[in-house]
Amino acid sequence: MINRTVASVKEALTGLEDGMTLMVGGFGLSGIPENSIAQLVKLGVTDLTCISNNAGVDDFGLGLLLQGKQIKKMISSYVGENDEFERQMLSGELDVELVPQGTLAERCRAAQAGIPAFYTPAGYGTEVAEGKEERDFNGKPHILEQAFKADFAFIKAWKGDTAGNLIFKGTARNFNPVMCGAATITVAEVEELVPAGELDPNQIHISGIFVKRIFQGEKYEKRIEQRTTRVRS
Amino acid sequence: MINRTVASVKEALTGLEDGMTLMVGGFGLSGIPENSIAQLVKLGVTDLTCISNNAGVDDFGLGLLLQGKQIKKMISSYVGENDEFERQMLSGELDVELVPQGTLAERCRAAQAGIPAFYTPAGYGTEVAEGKEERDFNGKPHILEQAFKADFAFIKAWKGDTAGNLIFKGTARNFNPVMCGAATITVAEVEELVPAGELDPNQIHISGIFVKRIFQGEKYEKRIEQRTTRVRS
Amino acid sequence: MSLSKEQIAKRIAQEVKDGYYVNLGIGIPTLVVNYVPDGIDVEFQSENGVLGMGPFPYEGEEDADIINAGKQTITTLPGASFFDSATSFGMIRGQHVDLTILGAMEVAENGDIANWKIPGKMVKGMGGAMDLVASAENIIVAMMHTNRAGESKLLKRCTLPLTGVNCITKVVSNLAVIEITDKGFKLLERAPGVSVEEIQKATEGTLIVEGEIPEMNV
Amino acid sequence: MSLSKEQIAKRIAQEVKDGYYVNLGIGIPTLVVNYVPDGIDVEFQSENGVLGMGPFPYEGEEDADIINAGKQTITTLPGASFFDSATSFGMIRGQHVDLTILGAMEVAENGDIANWKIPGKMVKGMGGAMDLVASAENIIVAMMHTNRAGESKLLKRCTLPLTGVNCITKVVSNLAVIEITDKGFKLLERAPGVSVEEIQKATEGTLIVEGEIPEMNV
Repeated sequence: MINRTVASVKEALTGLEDGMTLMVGGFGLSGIPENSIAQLVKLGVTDLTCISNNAGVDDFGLGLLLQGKQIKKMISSYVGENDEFERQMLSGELDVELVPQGTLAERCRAAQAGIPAFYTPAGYGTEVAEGKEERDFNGKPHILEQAFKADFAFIKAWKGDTAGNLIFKGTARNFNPVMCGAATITVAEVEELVPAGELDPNQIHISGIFVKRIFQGEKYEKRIEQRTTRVRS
Repeated sequence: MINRTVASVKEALTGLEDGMTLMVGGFGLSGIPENSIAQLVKLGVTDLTCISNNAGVDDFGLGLLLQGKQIKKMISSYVGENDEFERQMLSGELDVELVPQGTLAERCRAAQAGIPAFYTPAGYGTEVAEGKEERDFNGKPHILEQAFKADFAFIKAWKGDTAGNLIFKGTARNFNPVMCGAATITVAEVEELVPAGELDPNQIHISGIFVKRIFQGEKYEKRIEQRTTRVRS
Repeated sequence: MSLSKEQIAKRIAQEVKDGYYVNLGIGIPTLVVNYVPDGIDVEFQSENGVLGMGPFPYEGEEDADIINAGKQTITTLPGASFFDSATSFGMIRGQHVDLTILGAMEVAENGDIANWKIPGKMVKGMGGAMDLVASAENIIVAMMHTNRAGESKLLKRCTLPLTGVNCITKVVSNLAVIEITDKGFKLLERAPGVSVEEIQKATEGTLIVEGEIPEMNV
Repeated sequence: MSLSKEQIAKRIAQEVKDGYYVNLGIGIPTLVVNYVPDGIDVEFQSENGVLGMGPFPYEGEEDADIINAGKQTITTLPGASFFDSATSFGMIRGQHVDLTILGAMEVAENGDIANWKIPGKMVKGMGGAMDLVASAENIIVAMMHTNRAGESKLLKRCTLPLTGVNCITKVVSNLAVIEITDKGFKLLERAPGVSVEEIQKATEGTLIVEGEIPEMNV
């Protein structure tokens, strides 16, 4: 068994430098790598390009990096719910590339799987298609999209083992599995780290081969963005 | 919950006709849809095109369809271990298209996911690249491969529920998940069919949305192709 | 009388057929779930990675790890499954989802839709909308017929940046049910008490009116 | 003296480094697993969908659902995982596998390899070999230096249909360890007791011999 554990979040981020491109898992605030984000804030690295479906909220998630103006460019599908983001974007301080959500996921998955480019119908006839090759397949127009390239991928999983195998929980799975192995160095943080052999090999969502460094996160706030409930009848 | 169960293998194959294209899961004899194959033999349909990694052995798996000369064309990555296959191929009775295994898997997955075409380095500079578009990405040559189109996909899973959700076991998983939803009608046979709600939603390998018809197979022989063991020391 | 948002949702629920997998956008579409008739088996897909969405959780049972695409806490029903974002959009792009219901800022008579950007003003992003409209074969738009300034949202051509082209099949607004045909907006039903003339006035694009137009049943 | 298949495997095992994920082809490569030095942590990937392959099962414990790419019954080690074929080739194509060891019928001095087809005679198919050789950065070929007719398998150009172009980095044969360079086959090591002249004679392609050539340690 190859041991992928690192002792701390500090060690997990070794080699991270200004100007790098990062993939960050999560959908809204669900399944975001809280400990890695906190460490990015602490390190104070700047000029980052972040590939992440959302940009957090003002005071949590990637919003924390926006506050410190650590991010130069965001590549996302949806960036509402964040006033500081909007301010930086409209003022031109922040560069933003909006990508259809399915294309975002597939461009990550393509990077993971060694597919340099693929065709998708999403975005044809819109701003997203500008400058991209268009081609018909089965009588329907498609555009060519390319795999992302990133230096680090930050992943949050539920359980993990020392071999780097990961299991996600509920919809906190989202972009996390497709970003594993899609960057040069994949850092996974987990709520519970167990010895290799404790997870059922049949129920592992992501094999350790896609994960370079794994550690157990110190604590998780797991903030809820929209708390919706019903009354017990 | 949408109920995807059918009463029998007979009902599961409703609509199957001569000349259709079928995807068939399995690697070697592991994870093959034994009951569906038996029913195909019984129906006696002919002129089939089969997309399957292998072609079974002489007297089991797809070899049974070859015996009855029901297959017009095989699309596979590896077809050794089958004398009747070799005879039909060399005599020209059987049309064979050999596809690199990873490309075979990805062309199924592309059909499942609505990706009409993608670039891969596999096969560049070989017979496989003949007639295909070539293009460099990141300084490396790739070829364009297209999603498969098929009428039926025959899948074998370990457990399934009435909503069509599937869980596979060990390496019997192989091509089965990537063929789900990659054909017009996906038929899944399982060793154990349980009511919806009994499987953990977090541990489902394939969502029922990719499966049109599901049934519990009557019996499984699960033949072992190469029985290799070691002596207890 | 113009329909309430709930009534729009109720009318759209009539389009939901037994055995459908349905993706609901944020806003009015979310309400559709409350009006699906009994005896109809439907599963709701949320593009952040769940099929078989159930109602909101009871107070105290919210789980930050189980949300919908609107980031609301939800529950799941028996037969539900979780999956990653690539698989989720595989369901969408691969046309495994039978019906997509979403909101719009503008719809054009050729089926174009704009719902993600107002240049210089609002740039929240397209989320999954571009994938949904480019892929689905059956797309219903739920929206108000006019904007707050009273201007028509059913246009000859969209003025805002497009989300997708030639893709919308039906619009259910507070005034009417409209099918999008090769020749333009075809009026199918009127909101109770709303006249064809009122709908005509509120519709900038070509409105096709053939024969008697029945009132909606809501 | 020409190496046995076991000795070829033993010599190749020296190329396996700590922390490597390794894909082993059928034949000689399979034997490498027996010679990985102690203290080296390695995981073996089998392209049919398992990482962390262990030894063959004890008699009576064979499971038809747990096999390797050679269709042999196997076991798994702690930390193992199962996955589908698309994910498996994602590992391979995405260059997550560190080392690929496979057999060949011919290797050319420019790194081309042929190992899947003899026209009109043998057509078993390429299996996963084309994906492996097109993707991996570190590919070692394990083979006999000459065929049964005594003809060299290390050629100027392959004569059989290619599996991949310009991809092989090293060959370990029964006679020699050879690195493939821009200028041709570079002789690194000799089998014990085998002379440079014997290797030269058995090599049709350009053989580069620089300085003293040491004997292999097997």
